[in-house]
Amino acid sequence: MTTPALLAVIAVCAPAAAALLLVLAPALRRQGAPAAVACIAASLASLGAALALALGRSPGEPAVRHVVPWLQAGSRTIAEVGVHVDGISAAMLVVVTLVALCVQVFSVAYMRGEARRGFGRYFAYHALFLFSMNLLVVAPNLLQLFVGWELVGLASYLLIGFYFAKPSAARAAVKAFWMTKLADMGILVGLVVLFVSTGSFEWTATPEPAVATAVTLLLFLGVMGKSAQFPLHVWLPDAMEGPTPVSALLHAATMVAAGVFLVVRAHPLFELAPTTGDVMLWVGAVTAAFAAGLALVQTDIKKVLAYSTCSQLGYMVAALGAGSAFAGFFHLGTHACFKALLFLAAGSVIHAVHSNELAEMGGLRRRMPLTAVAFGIGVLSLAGVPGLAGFFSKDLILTELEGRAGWVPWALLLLTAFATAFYMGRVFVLAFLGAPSARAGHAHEAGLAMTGPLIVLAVPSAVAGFFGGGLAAYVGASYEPHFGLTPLLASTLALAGIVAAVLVYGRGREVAFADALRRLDRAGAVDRAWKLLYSSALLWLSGVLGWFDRYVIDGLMNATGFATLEAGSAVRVVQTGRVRDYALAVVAGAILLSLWGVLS
Amino acid sequence: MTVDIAFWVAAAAMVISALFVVRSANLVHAVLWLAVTLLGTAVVFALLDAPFLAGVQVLTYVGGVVTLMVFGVMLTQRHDGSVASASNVQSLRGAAAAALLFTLLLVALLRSDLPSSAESLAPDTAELARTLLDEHLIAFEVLSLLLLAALVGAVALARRGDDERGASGLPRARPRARGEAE
Amino acid sequence: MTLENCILLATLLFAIGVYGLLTRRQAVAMLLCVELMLNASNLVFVAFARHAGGPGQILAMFALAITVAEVAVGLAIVLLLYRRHGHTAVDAASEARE
Amino acid sequence: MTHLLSIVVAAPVVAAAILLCLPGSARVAVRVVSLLGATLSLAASVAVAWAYDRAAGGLQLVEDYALVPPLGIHLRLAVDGWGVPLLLLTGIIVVTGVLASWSVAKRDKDFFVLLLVLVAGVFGVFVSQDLFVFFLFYEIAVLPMYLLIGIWGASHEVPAAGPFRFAWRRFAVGGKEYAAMKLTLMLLVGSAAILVAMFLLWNEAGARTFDLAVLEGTRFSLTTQHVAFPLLWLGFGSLAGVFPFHTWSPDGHASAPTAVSMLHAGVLMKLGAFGVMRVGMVLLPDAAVVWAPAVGAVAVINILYGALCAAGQTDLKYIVAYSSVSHMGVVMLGAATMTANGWNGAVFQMFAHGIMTGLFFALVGIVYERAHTRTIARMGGFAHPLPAVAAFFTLACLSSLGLPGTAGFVAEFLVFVGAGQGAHAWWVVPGVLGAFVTAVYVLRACKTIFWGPPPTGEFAELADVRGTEWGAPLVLGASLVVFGVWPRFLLDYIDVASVAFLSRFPALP
Repeated sequence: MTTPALLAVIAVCAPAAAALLLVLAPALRRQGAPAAVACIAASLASLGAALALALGRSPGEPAVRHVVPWLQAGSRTIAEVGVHVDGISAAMLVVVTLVALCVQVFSVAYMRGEARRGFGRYFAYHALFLFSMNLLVVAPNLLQLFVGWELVGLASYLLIGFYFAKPSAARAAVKAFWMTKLADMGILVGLVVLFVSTGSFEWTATPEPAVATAVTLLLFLGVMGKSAQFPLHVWLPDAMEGPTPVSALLHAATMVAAGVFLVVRAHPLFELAPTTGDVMLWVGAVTAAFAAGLALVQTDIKKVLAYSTCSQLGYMVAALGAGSAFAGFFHLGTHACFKALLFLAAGSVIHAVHSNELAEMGGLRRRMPLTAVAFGIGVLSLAGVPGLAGFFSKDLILTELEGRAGWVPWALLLLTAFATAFYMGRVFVLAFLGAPSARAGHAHEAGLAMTGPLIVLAVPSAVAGFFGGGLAAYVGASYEPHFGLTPLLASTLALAGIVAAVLVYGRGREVAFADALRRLDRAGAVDRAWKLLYSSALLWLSGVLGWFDRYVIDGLMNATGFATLEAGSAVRVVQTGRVRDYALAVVAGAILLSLWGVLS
Repeated sequence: MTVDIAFWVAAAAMVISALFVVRSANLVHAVLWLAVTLLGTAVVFALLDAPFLAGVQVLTYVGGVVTLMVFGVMLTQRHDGSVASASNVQSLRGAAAAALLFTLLLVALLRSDLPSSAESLAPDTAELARTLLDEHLIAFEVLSLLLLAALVGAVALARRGDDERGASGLPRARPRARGEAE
Repeated sequence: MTLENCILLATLLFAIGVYGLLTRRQAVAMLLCVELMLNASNLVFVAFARHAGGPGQILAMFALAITVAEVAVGLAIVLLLYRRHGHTAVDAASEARE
Repeated sequence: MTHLLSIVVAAPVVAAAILLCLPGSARVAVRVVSLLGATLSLAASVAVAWAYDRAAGGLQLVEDYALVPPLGIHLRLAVDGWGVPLLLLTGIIVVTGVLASWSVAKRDKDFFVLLLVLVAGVFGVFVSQDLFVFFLFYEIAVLPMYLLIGIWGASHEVPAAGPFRFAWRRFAVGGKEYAAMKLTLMLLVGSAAILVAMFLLWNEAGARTFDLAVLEGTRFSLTTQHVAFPLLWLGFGSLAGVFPFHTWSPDGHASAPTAVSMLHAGVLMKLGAFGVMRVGMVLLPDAAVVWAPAVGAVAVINILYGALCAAGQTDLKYIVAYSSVSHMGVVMLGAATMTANGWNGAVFQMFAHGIMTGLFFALVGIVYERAHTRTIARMGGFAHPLPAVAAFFTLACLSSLGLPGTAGFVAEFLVFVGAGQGAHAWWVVPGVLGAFVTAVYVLRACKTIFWGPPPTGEFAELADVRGTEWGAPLVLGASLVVFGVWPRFLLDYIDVASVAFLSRFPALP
């Protein structure tokens, strides 16, 4: 095993060991603190390995692969497991482990109020998540990615449902699992189709174009679920029931981006299927615009961020649909940093004011200056203000979309860029500017465990964009920031959005179309449609079938038994119980038999 | 020729005694008449080159079964010595059935082309023993199981009424079946 | 002493047995008639063994053994019947129904 | 010549015989002896797995005792690649089942005796290579169930309704006696079909032997095959819960005591699928190919129908029972694919589902013993007092819905791959859809029972898993994960047999 492979294995196995330890030693877990130590130590080891791996690689180096047979029957190997280290996985590994470590350190402070048992359980889940995510990132083939994919889904389910005593959290967890599982059926079928046509799950598999289209469409179905694309996005806003750090890590920075990562990873396959690209382009654009619209009217700070995540994932998917894997991947990386930053900052606020509602905040910039600055950097970066990370990656995407599909997706995303700046400006104004609310008056900055990660994440959120060229070279793509019309338009719109938000909300006003959007949000048409499908179609069908099975299928069996018993009663009359009658019957039988013998 | 005469004599004795078996009002007499029929059968067996079976017939039937029957009759007769009279209410129906069956079998007999061999094809005793314990071993073993089961069953059945009898040893006026209580 | 004669004799005995079975009322008497019929069939077995070969004698032997078993169980039932009812007239007994 | 297989089969019998000699009042001794017998079987099964040469394949550890020479009936014990995982499964389920029955109070000695006899029958089926003895063991495995459910079961009300409500006049639908009778009758009808087919084959083979190896060497005429295959399919299939002969399963499993449900859903249903594959398909390849579309189509119905029915249930045991119907559909689907992957998946699914459903029933038993209800709507927040039960239940749910890392995923995935490779690739879609519906109902059940505010009132003081109750969750839960992470261990055994059997299908890849 080569050093890079070994490092990758360490990155995967360290959290796995922590998770295993915490599962097998319940006593340790229940103490709480040791669980956090184990989990964070494992994440540190993972981050160290990931950094060593990433820095040890020079750009353009060929991929390092180390696999062992996993699903093997006799001499036939169906699938292997192992590590596949190239620029993409190394870079992704660094992003994932870095954000994870920040979030975990943040969590130590954020979850302090939790009971010991819950505290330990929380970190056990985190270790499980990091293991699964790393497994997904270093996957040498589609099957291992799917394994990691499902396991992060499990971690997401467990973490959303962390406050399982709350019925809303329980519902949200189950809903998230169902929606992603529904989408994952696509991946499962896609895997089977891919294997049947090419005999492997390798990234390099090249099926015929028709098969490739089918496989990629099926895979994209899974991506839509995991990366919360319209109309499968409904679980993501609900997922905010989980603890805020969890939202930062899973439902903003890493897990939901796994769908994007899948497409980046399987890019050779997706290149064979232009049709899928078109579908992705439209789905991404529509998701971005739709979610941005809904983000405008949310009153819950986490919901704003959740819809924003949806919207940004839409950007990435659109970029992938346009055929630019690098643009998507670049935005994935920058988005991971600034969205994690935003969520953690929001977590810090929520921790301080004990509420998610924007109305309960306000004027926090004085009481929590550091958080305000961090959140501000995140807002500006997300809005795409020139010079910050989000600007570069978003503009790359918009540039890639130029001229695609009659400029419509381009226009949609440009509009979304304005909306993004506007709703993020609104959040910042409502939370940090203006007069403090009753609760916000007593808020104060938390300790280093919470502010430290904010500082760590704020740095890349601000400056990551300048490393775009380096990243491109590192993953084997090319990227040259250019300043044409699109970036100019986008940055103008971004600035305009923020200014507009300050102007509108700074004076306590509301935009004219907010009511319309609010109605749309309340109506929750997509959510309703799914609910209808669930309760009116699935549950109704299951109720009907349950009745049918009990009273028709089983009823038929009962009827058979009934008929047998009745027939028995009917025939019983001949049983007189008198020996002579039986004897006569025997003799009559003998006579009949001999008659038959004589006559035949 | 002697064999034929012996056969006809035995046959006549058997038929007559059989008629007494079914007609005799006294059960003890009927059993004794049955013994005569069985003895006749033994004679016919011997004439049919089955000496071993003839011996078995005498031993088990005449010696065993008839004795058993006599015991059975004595145990179940009324203590005052009177004999339950055999009713002939349905004798017409019985006679008709018997006659019909007999006629049918007779017709079948007459219409059949039966084999007849001058010299005996019957196995000798040694051969009989070998076939019994070789070719028919399973049936033999199963039969022994049946006998055991019959033995146990007979004992169980016969003992079953014990606890229902009164102190006098006589049946109760209205005995209750054990099965009903359970 | 041909096969025909033997079978004729057996048939006659069997018919007599059937007649008795259908007319006698006491259980023991019915048993006696069954004995007659079994005996008749044994006769046929042995006669066939003499004239046509085959396992007739073996079958007769098995039939003998089964007869013995039958008598044993039959008499036990008769005894039980007597203890229950005080007589052995079968017409009065109809427990077999339940 | 080793005697490992004899030990596997005889250990429960000997333990049962010892139990018969013990006084019924020796409660601890009864349990210890049962546990020892079961453990010995499991240990011997492990030894069998150890001794079996995976590279060589074929029948190994052969033992041959002539039982009835004139009819060619031999007690011929041997194990093939399919037998090893199923022996392990049975061993694991038995040991944990005995542990889960520790608290049986009523006539406990009789209970354990019957349980052990049943287990001996199951072991016997997996290792006998003589069709007659195979059938004999099959019956031994099926019959004690009647008493076990009839005596130790639980009843519930099923209101009369539907077009056949007149039948309620004759029997109390939902009662334990009803469930036991229905189960036994339906399985016996199946047995009758098997018996007919068996003698058909015996007759045509003409070798006066029931030896499976000899019968395998016979290429039966097409007519015989086409008569015998449906008989075997429906006969064994009735035990495997094949639609529409599955209705004994929900009532039977719901009425049965914990260990019996574990054994029945975990192991006995596998006997049926094993019979269809090992006897039906392997002996009658030509008919199997022709009938495969029907088998697969019915399997697909099983998967979706079972899953949807499960989603509509309110009684926890019914949910698990219907999920068994659904998962056995996956087994039959794998069998119908006639591909190595499909067959591997089918046998692996037998193992995975056996463990998983055993875990389910063990946990349901634990919950029922405390809450005295199985209606999930009445439960809620049980994760607060019963965290361990909740954790293991979640694990079982995850395996049930085919989460990677659990044995259920490996099995379902192999079946789907096999289906994709087979003649009817569209089977994959309903199969996958079934897995989704499974996710819907298991997670909903999990949520309803365990999540929510802490229970109050009668459920406030429930005690978590304790003492011997730990046995089943720990062993079964660990098995689910271990074999899900490391499937190769079992797949090597299964594959060697699948490939060998498939070589009897010349027309197929």
